[in-house]
Amino acid sequence: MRFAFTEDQLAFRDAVRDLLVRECPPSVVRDSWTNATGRTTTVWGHLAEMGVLGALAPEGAGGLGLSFLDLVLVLEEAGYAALPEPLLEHAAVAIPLLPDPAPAVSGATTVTASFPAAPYAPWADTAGVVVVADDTRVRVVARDELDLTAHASVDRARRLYTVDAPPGAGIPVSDGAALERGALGAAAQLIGLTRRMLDLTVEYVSERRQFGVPVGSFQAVKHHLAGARLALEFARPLVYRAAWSLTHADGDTPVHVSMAKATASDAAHLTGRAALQCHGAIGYSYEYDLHLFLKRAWALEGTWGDAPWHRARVGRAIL
Amino acid sequence: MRFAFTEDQLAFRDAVRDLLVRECPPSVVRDSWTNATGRTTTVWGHLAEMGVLGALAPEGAGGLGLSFLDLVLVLEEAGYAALPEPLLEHAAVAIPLLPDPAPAVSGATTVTASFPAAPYAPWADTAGVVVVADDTRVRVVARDELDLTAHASVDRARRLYTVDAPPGAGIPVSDGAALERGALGAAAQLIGLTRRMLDLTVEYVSERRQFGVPVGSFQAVKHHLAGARLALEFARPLVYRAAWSLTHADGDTPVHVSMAKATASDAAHLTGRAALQCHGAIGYSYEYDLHLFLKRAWALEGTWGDAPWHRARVGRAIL
Amino acid sequence: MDLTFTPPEEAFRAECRTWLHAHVPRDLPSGDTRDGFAAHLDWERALFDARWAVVSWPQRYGGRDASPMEWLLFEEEYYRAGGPQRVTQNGIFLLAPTVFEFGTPEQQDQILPRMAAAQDLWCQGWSEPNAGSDLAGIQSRAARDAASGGWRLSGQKTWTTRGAFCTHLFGLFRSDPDAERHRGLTYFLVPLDAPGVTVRGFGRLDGDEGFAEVFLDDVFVPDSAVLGAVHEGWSVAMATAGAERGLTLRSPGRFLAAADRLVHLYRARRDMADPRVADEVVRAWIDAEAYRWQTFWTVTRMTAGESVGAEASLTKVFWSELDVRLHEHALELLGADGELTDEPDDDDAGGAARWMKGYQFALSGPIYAGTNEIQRNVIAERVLGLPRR
Amino acid sequence: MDLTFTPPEEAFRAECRTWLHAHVPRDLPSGDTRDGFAAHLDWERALFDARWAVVSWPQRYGGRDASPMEWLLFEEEYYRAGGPQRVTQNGIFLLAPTVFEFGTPEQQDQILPRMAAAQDLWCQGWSEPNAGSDLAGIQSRAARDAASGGWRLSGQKTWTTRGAFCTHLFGLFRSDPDAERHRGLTYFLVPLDAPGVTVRGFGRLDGDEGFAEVFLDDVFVPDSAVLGAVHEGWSVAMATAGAERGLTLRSPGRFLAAADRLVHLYRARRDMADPRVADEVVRAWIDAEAYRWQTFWTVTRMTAGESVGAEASLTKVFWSELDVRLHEHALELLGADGELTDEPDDDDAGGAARWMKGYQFALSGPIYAGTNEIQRNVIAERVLGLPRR
Repeated sequence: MRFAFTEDQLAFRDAVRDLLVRECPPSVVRDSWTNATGRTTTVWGHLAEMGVLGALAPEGAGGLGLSFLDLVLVLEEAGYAALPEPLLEHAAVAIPLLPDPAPAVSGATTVTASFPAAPYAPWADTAGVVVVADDTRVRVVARDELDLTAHASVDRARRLYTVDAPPGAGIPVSDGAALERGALGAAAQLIGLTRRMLDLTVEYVSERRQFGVPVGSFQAVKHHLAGARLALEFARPLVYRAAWSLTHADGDTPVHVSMAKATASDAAHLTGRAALQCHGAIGYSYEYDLHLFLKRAWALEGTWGDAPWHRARVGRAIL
Repeated sequence: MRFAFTEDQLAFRDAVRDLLVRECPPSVVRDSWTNATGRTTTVWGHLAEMGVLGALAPEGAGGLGLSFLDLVLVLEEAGYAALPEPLLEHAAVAIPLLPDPAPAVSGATTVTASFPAAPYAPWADTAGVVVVADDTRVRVVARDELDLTAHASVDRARRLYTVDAPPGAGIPVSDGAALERGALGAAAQLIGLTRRMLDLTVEYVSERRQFGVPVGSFQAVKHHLAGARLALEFARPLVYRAAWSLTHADGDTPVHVSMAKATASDAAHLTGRAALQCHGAIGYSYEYDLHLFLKRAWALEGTWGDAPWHRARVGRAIL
Repeated sequence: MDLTFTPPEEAFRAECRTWLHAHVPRDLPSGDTRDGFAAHLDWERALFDARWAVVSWPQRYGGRDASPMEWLLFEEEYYRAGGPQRVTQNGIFLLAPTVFEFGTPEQQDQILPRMAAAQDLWCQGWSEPNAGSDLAGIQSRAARDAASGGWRLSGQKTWTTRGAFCTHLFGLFRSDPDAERHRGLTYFLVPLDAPGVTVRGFGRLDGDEGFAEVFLDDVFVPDSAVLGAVHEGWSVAMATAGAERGLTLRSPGRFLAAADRLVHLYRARRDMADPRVADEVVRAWIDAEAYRWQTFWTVTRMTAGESVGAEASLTKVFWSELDVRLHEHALELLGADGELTDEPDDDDAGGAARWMKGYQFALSGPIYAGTNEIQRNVIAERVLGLPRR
Repeated sequence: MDLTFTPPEEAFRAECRTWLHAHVPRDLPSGDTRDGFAAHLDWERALFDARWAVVSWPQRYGGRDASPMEWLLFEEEYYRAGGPQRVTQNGIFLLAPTVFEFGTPEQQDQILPRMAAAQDLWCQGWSEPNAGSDLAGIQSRAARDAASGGWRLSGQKTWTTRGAFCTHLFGLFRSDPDAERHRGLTYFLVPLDAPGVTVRGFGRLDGDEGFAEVFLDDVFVPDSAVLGAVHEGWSVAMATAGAERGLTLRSPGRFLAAADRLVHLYRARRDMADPRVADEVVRAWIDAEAYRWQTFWTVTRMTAGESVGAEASLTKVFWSELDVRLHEHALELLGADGELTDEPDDDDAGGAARWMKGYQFALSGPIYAGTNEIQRNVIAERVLGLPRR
């Protein structure tokens, strides 16, 4: 029993973290809310060069042949940055399903996904391929074979589409735990978002003064944020544990994934509430950055199965 | 619309409050935990003299011919004092069911009750008559016709018994909303217990000093008790409103009673947790009085239907 | 105790209901946008023309002399009919009670009818960049200009709700530069078209331009712009703050209507809903009922002459946190549809966009008008009597 | 990362499991009563004889030099087998780590073997009537008696767990009368049969005599009774306090076992259970798993040489509040049976009495070893770095 990441895994995370600090500050996220694509101009290419997009693809297909355990910390960092790109759908969900992953590995083609638990395919308009799953089968379908219907998300970077695929369209593929990868990837991003909202709030309440003292010196504020820190502390190991389970395909993967997604969703929700409340009116202002992360968290809490959905799945296994 | 009690109703409450302050201090409650009967030596007789036991009985039977609305504040005071007597079962539940209430009105006979939602008849060993209800019928049965099986309650004043009535025993009576009276009476007592635990705790944290200041000056303690005060504030009107509904038999009585019991149970539970936590180790000591009220609250939260049971009943009406 | 409504009360309710069902507009845009605000003004003026804008006010100001109980019935019917948020509420519910209590007859005659008619549109100038929760930290200044018979106002107000669309501002300014904290403040009434006033609207959480910064640069106002006594602005304002926390701003009607909409959403989605959610929906519905009956309880006491003081903090915490829970449970029921700000395809329940919009609005409740943390301090110290620090 | 157990770890687990399943006593009475305590001592001595009493200690003191990971496996198996609370835990888990760190070789040889064998039974003398949450408020005094080569202790300790049944007390006394708060305290080891010591047991919440007051009236102890440096008792004690909050006192095994019992209770009562409860049962079960994996995460870091400081406060808050919820949900499932301290008639699930007893015990968790309010302050100030007041 050794519950820790390897030096290589941490180095891979640090490289992506450095990239996102440089290329995806809040100003870039904010720009994606109003630009044409809802995406960044530079990050996708860098992620392709670093091998992140194809991390799960076999080396023979130009990928890194890595496991979800290698990718989970990267997804967490993408959450921390509120990266406005379909990294989860492309790198975590789709790549292992693609008959020919090469164009996706290189980033030439963007792949997104629509699953019953996550029906709105984000950024489908700028994707070349969509993984379309219903209750009976999973298909890989070229976007130009699909009818897309646009939907607006509270997170305006997320350009959502319902996809209508003709019966014969696309290539059927075997599921291969795609739902588990999607749910766990969302959980990892929620952990990153939780960390970010906590960091923003700790910084703010340490500086903001009211009644002649820092707001963060009030016990009520301390306890709000201590509660958020507690939720983070005990959600995070479940996410990493589920990533190990997914990587080694031990029998309990769905239970571990559901424990992770349910707990990460609750941690993000509680932290978002605490962050907004401790910021007061400043955090409630559109010009302040908190809401960029808050709304991404709201979106991910409800997709790939929300907390009650996943607890019900655990319940079916243990009760 | 006039949502207030009459002068007479308040005077009746005040008379009982004065009696209980004088005759049922915590020392008397504590004595009932270890004495032979689990009851007081003096209070029952005074309640009979004041007409409380027979409040709901017609004047022709020696009662006061009052309504539940006249009794609800008295039950609240009994809760405030943690009165160790079957006042709820006798005066609120049983009296309106008795073919001949006179012996119960005079206090010569004590009546208790066993219902599916409150199966353990308290103080049945010192009762002369037990109202025994199952899912199909309600019977008034003399205790000597019953097999009693003793059970121990965490509230050691409550001498609990399951009752086994021979098929032919007792006099069948029509239910008349007995369950509603029992549940609402328990809710009223829980309101009183909530007030008592809050009063005890406010007094304690205002005096107890740690770190050179009163414990009650810490914001965390203030917010625990503010939460309890909030729960009390919004539970209490539902209890009074349900008492009016029960008195005037408007159609929605079960919904109003269930709203009252669910909310009062939650208020008492939250207040008990806050009270114990704010007291610290002193409140956790058997020699301190808090637990006398805390354990009565635990018992009443779970009997006559706990909060989920009553919310489910409301749900069947509104969902 | 009599929990039935009197024949006059029932008649009043029936009159409200009939008119509202016939006239309440459907699907008004958000009142926190310029276009939406204009659309809301048409509705506000329709209310005024039918004398429903300010039912509890005296007839001479456009009201009906309605009792507090009748006002509650109006509110229940207003929201049951689907009436929109009142964009005039900060004037009607926050400033007007103060004008009735502290205003001169001239001020009352000048301000109240135009407010009721939505001719003058009032926004609140409390908060400043360094005076949010800590209202006493106000730094905006009022300098006496004896020669001109008035005052010169300078400073910055912010988080002013709908300030970019309003015509007037009421707020506190430090009139005694040597006084500190709660002392030496004066309550001023300021036309936003006065020379030296600059208003910049900015976005609330949902992106609508519902906030504004108001910059005042040596703005002259006459002595008649002072409400109440000079330097006594704090005590004057506290009456408003009490009204803001108390029942006048948040009558139960809105939450009863939201609870009913939540129940409808549950029915439409029950097949998909986790069983747990049913318990939470019922709990929220019960809490809305509890708020309703606690309000009738309070209004009965007020009608009997009792005054509501710090208890207003209980009300503010309860409604604001209930409002958040009502919307959280709706979003749980909506699941993956919850993030939408438009409607799902082949929607069965509808209102996805409305719930998310409402959620963002509800999240302001625990923050404004004194954060709930401060309200809980008030409950502990002034209702329970716990020692101050 | 490798979340499988190594063959040695699996072998260790198997050895624990085999022995424990064969030897764990059934239905021991409460260890907080005099008779129950005696019965528990038999069990403690059986554990010692088989070298399971202190597996993580060196062999020479009766341990097995078990790694922290092996210790966790022992704990899981101990509670899975239904092992009772350790009445020796305050010595083994709170005093012993301090003796290992600060004790002289002589003290270690004298104290540890007799502690492991349950010959000396140690209770904790921290709290005093005026020093509860505020441990630095200690008033008990230690006066130097140079002539006799020792110290004279006077004062009162209280809320001393199982003090009426123990043979020795460890605690802090004010050795420098001029020093205040955390300074000038010394950590003493006191035999309770020393002249001048009076012990009065009193009841905990459940009525069992699990608390004691310890009165010291000019009690002489030799210099060898000082643990660590004179006047340095606070820093010595904090090591113990850390251990108390940290994982040594509350390994996940107990909560995993309780969560499994809760699941069994749910299965037995599911027909009567409100659907909502299923979600709460699952949530609590998940939280027990979260605590388990957070512990493995922490132990891996400790094994790699990292030290756990203020993070121990996260652990203490989490396990203590999880323990309360586990029992609250069980009592919800028990409904009207919940108040029983014996078993219902024709009981299907059993354990009603055990759950209520356990609930009362669980309620002490958020209070002792530093209230959870204080722990949350520590999390905010020392983990998150928020400003102190």
